[in-house]
Amino acid sequence: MARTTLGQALNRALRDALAADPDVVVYGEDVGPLGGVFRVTDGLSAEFGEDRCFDSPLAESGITGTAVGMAMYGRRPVIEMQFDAFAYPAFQQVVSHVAKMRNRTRGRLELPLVIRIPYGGGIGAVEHHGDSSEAYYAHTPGLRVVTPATAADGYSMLREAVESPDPVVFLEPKRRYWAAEDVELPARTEPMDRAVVRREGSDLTIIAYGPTVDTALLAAEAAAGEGRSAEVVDLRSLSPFDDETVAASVRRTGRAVVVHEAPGFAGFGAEVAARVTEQCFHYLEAPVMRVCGLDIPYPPPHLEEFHLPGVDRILSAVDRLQWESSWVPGTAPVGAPEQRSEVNA
Amino acid sequence: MARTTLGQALNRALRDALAADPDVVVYGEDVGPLGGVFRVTDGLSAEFGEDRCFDSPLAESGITGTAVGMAMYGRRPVIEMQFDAFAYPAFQQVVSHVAKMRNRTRGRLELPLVIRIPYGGGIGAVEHHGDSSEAYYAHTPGLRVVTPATAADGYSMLREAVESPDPVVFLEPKRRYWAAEDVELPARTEPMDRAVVRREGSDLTIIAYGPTVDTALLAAEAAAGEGRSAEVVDLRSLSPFDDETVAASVRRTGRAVVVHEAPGFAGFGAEVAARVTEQCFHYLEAPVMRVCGLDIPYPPPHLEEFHLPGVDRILSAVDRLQWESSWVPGTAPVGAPEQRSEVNA
Amino acid sequence: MTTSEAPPVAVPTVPSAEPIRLIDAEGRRTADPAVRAGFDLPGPDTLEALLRAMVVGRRFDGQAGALAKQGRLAVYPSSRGQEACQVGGVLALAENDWLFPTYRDCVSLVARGVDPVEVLTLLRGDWHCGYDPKAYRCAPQCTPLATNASHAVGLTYAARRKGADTAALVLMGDGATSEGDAHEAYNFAAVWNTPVVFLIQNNQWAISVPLHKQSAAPTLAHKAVGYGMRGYLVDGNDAAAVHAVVAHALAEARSGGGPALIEARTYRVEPHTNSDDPKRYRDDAEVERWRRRDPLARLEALLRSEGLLDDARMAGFQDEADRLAASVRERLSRPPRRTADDLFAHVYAEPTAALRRQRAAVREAAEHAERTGGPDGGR
Amino acid sequence: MTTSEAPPVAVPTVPSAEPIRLIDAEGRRTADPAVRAGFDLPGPDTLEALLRAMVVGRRFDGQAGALAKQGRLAVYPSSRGQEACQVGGVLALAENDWLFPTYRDCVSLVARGVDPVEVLTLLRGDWHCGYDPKAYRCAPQCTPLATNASHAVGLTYAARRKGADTAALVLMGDGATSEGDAHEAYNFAAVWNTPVVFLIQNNQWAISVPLHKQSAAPTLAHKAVGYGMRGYLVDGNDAAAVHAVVAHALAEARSGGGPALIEARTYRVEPHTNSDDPKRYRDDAEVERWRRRDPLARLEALLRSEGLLDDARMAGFQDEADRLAASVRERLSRPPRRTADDLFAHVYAEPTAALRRQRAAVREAAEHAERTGGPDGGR
Ligand SMILES: Cc1ncc(C[n+]2csc(CCOP(=O)(O)OP(=O)(O)O)c2C)c(N)n1
Ligand SMILES: Cc1ncc(C[n+]2csc(CCOP(=O)(O)OP(=O)(O)O)c2C)c(N)n1
Ligand SMILES: [Mg+2]
Ligand SMILES: [Mg+2]
Repeated sequence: MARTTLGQALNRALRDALAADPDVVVYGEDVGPLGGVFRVTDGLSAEFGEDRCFDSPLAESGITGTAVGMAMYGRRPVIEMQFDAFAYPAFQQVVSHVAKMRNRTRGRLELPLVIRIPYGGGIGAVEHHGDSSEAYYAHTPGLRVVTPATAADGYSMLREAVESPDPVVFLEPKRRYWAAEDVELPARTEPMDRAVVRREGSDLTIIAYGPTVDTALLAAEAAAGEGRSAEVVDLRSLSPFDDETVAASVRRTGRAVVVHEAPGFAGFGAEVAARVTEQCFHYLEAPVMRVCGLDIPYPPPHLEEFHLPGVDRILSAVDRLQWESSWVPGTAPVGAPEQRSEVNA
Repeated sequence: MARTTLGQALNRALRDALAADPDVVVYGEDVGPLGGVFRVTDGLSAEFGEDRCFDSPLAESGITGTAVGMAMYGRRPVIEMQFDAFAYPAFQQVVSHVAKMRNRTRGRLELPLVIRIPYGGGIGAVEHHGDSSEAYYAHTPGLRVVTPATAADGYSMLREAVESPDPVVFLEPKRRYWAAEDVELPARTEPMDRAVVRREGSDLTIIAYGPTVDTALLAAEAAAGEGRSAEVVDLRSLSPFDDETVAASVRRTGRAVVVHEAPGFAGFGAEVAARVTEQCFHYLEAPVMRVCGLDIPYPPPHLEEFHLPGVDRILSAVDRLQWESSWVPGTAPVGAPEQRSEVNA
Repeated sequence: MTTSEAPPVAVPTVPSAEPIRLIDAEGRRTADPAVRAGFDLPGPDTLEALLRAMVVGRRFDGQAGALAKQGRLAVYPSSRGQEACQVGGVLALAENDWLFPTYRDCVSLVARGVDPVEVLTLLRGDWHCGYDPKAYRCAPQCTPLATNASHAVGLTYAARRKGADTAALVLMGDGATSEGDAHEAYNFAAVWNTPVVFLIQNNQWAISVPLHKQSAAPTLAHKAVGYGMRGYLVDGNDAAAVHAVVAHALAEARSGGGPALIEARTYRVEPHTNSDDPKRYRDDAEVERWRRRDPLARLEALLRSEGLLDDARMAGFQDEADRLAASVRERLSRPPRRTADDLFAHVYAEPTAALRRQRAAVREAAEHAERTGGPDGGR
Repeated sequence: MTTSEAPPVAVPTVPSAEPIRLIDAEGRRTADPAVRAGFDLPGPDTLEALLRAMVVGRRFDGQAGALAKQGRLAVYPSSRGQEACQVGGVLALAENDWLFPTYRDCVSLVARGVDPVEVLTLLRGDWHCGYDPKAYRCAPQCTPLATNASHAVGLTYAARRKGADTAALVLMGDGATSEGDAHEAYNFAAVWNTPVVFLIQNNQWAISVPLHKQSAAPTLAHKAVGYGMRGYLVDGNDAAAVHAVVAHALAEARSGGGPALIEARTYRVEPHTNSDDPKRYRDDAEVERWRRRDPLARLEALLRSEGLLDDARMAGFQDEADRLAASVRERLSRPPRRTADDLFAHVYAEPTAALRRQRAAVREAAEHAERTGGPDGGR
């Protein structure tokens, strides 16, 4: 088994996708000779030529709009937004065209394109380089929004995203680019739209995705030390959402914590908490806790540690899951009104 | 008491704001001589001159960016995005500058500007004219996001928004522009960031905002006919969120339904359901139900009736609030796993 | 390995301040060669085809306007007065070329041969797009201004890479040129050298905003200079000139000459849409001046004075136009075909589990409504 | 009531293909009047001020680069080779004018008189902006490309309405001109006739993307034509020329002559930032060619040849530069001043209830971490 980083797995996925289908084209800012600022497209323009992997003018809306046009003609563009916050100029193209073209034309024009976005913080970069923008896309019908947490998923999910007939917003947890694991590529993992249980447990379920899956696993390890058995679910696909896997886990454990880096307010964790509660209400011993980024603009490097949900914050949320609640339905245990998840903690 | 529509109240608010403060400027597309496509700026350029209310070139990012610059110099720009979907080109300016400038400069540059956006459907308009984009803004720290449901609030909240030191995304429920009520202007209502109880009730709480408040009141009336006393809370401010008012109501009633037009998935209703559950868990007899728009692109006029949450859908959600549940904690009542709100109904 | 040095680019000539015109306002051939700018009047067959399509287009436009007034369309933005731009541009397209129209350009779609009822699907509120874009090589009518321009660039780029000589014609308004998306599309087209012709119908108004509040450029055609594109200013009420210049630009573009930007100077003689109130912002006098510059009358006069058109032929065009209008009336009197199920069918290639559940819920509600009288919509 | 007719606009002259130059590569006054394009060499005091600021700026830049290599800055994008643009532009500004710099333009801020340590606050990762924009009339360094250009338009528009004669200088790169926001800002400035000068530092590269993949225009200065703006092409390694042209454009703009777009042709001799690897995409030969066109050497040579500079004076500039570098080193060795509390202080004018709760939670966690050894961050 070879040690492979997420970045290498994504690079390999693009290489194999380019080789497998002549209609696949990869372009964006600096993805050509440079290989992308994170080197995810390293070597592709040299290997496949500047016709298949190339640098475009510096304009995200134009990059996305031209990808729409290429897809209309049967190509499968894979475009890169250099950083999360630099995808915002393309927002109109994504929301009003990428997401709607199939619906608008009743399936006559489909847009099999992939928008790759390195997202999230934790790499000590200045402002605009650490946003977690998944909620904006997840709330937009017509888009598939996925995010891999492992190298194997990075490869498999990106291949699947390129092959998908639907447009896919492919969110890459940038601080995990360099995380290595043993994996033999090419590898195909579970279908892109399924959540997976990364660690089994019986007392509570930690629901995470992308950059926070690893944090959740570390927290589960630590919780085990404190005698609590935490199951960890990696969502993988934010939209569509795999209710079956998530609900099955929470019904088993009766308690849940959802973890993400984006600000908690109106963040994706709210959807997770809401639908888990809807589906598991009578199994829940405590409200679903949200451990999220603070409700602030992404902080400067020296302070990002306070913003990013870490093991300690997950553990203290776990502690607040009312382990020995002795309450009668309809009445509040002492202090329950003050029971708050971190979001409005 | 004079009959006043929401549109007239907003127009009066802008007129009074322009008269009260020489730094207030109103501009955008067609807001000058035409008075805006909804006539909200009717007569303002004639009364205050084209220096105070004027038409700009047709570019939403430029409109927003110039407003940032004007605010940096001490002006209070009130800009109009002609329709919800046409604010998307300004998304980068809104998220990366409007929301962050105060934080970026530690309060040295504040941006007291108002972005008026007519939003929501129900007026029989073609695509891009019926989006409900509140979740995108509510998830963005640094913005205040408010939406009036009455003419009195339209006036009072818009005056307050213009006076606010923070940037305000002011969402105007376009299908309510022509709804008239008896109100004497100028009127000042509750502070912009407070929710208000529009109708008192004891059995359940219906939480709504903007265009769905009226629908919620109609549903409450109908529910009364069926012997159920529904309290109706009008959120008014989506961000920041008035936890006190909402939680107090739900703790009293023990059941809640949240209603909005936007697609339910990762919509603002998820935040409402999640935080209500966090704060009222032990008071809840049933999971918070969400009655929302379908998870689809906004439909064409002939089909929008199926998308918009109406009285019937609210009532059937109310029916699903487990009125005679007889369950033991930790075990599921028959069919409970199938218990779903409309969002994943 | 590369250096930053660019391949030498020719400085594009600045477009003439006087629009290219082949037929003058009185319907005579333009005498001044400077005004013809080296373009020849198209042949008789083309001229006749242009007139025919404009006659049919105008009749269609009037019919659609009437249906809108009757409330049988949700809204209708008229093409009236701009037929020379839309017909002249579309008839210059080859079979496999693509058209990228806006909400304003129904007449261009009719001229392209799209079923007129399918053209009106959007504005009727039946669905977002009624026709099959691939069957007609016509993109859906675009409402978000200037956003389809980059689609045309991408489509033609892809076509070239696949060995096709497909070109594209993008229709956009004067106001749309202010959008960032217009700029990005022009630049991508020029840098990628894609065969796209951007035809700006400068009808002087963006709803209520006059051109001088929109741009300080000498002409909109001058925008071409900053992209290294060819730029042309043409009389937008002269169908012959529009056709000649667009045909030339398309041919150049196809043979690798790069994209072009054409400003066709015309006028929106009707309100922005049937729900607009132009009295609030513009003088009737100006409208009247432009009504007298009618593009149909101009071409008809030329054809008649050159003996290329007689009453019988003209009557034939009118008959064809009336028949089309009648069939549009008749077919639009039938109820819309779409049902609630359609809402869920094409959000994704396959409806998701959540969408299947929502579809079932809506069906149930609809059936329930059947029994109890109509869904309540947003009330 | 209005009509669409625009007030007559003069067709702007197309910029020269040859950059305006006042000092040639060898440090001699430019002889050819065509190349001087009517501009005069600034006076001795200005020339000396330019050299002094460039010497100080380069030393600062080198020091910042060294700190970045040591990991004491999060990242540093060097201004090296572009000092003539940044210093020439900034020294042309009046006291009350505003500067709108990017991440690339630290030297421009030092030249503007901003505390060098406050300039580095962003790149050190201490906070997003270290200086008081109003105190220095310098907007925060902008990272989202071209997005601050419209801020400058709005600010100067507001200033004019308030009777001030404030003008603004916007610094942007060649790559940034491709963004829609650049287009919208140029157009708003021209239509509103606001006193903004857009100075494009064309350093030939946008990270790894060479200019010819960015634009097909003959020169970037040609972009001015499409907005009805004045456009100038200037030698970006000639501080005298940049200063003269920017000063002229600012004066014109202030007196109602409208905005201007200036392309300063220069070169990024360093990597994009310290974390870039230019070997992957460009030839060293090209870099070497440009290093030999050093803007400091050029101005120094002129001043010496004209007897306006001696070794003592030059040594004085160097001392000043060294002292500044030393103080930057020393002050940056102190720990950052910001604490977790700062995160919540300026999200809104008043922290919301939710933010106060989150602040309390973070404080608590921090204290707990104190006791148990460091918050765990994202681990
Ligand atoms: C991005 C965007 N902003 C605003 C609108 C609203 N709108 C529709 S048409 C129009 C005016 C367009 O003027 P122009 O481009 O000249 O086209 P015309 O209607 O005159 O043909 C506006 C502002 C829109 N459709 N898209
Ligand atoms: C909207 C946006 N997209 C992408 C980026 C990422 N980025 C940072 S610098 C840069 C290159 C900019 O080149 P140029 O404008 O020529 O400025 P230079 O760095 O050469 O001074 C890119 C693509 C960004 N900062 N903003
Ligand atoms: Mg127009
Ligand atoms: Mg550059």
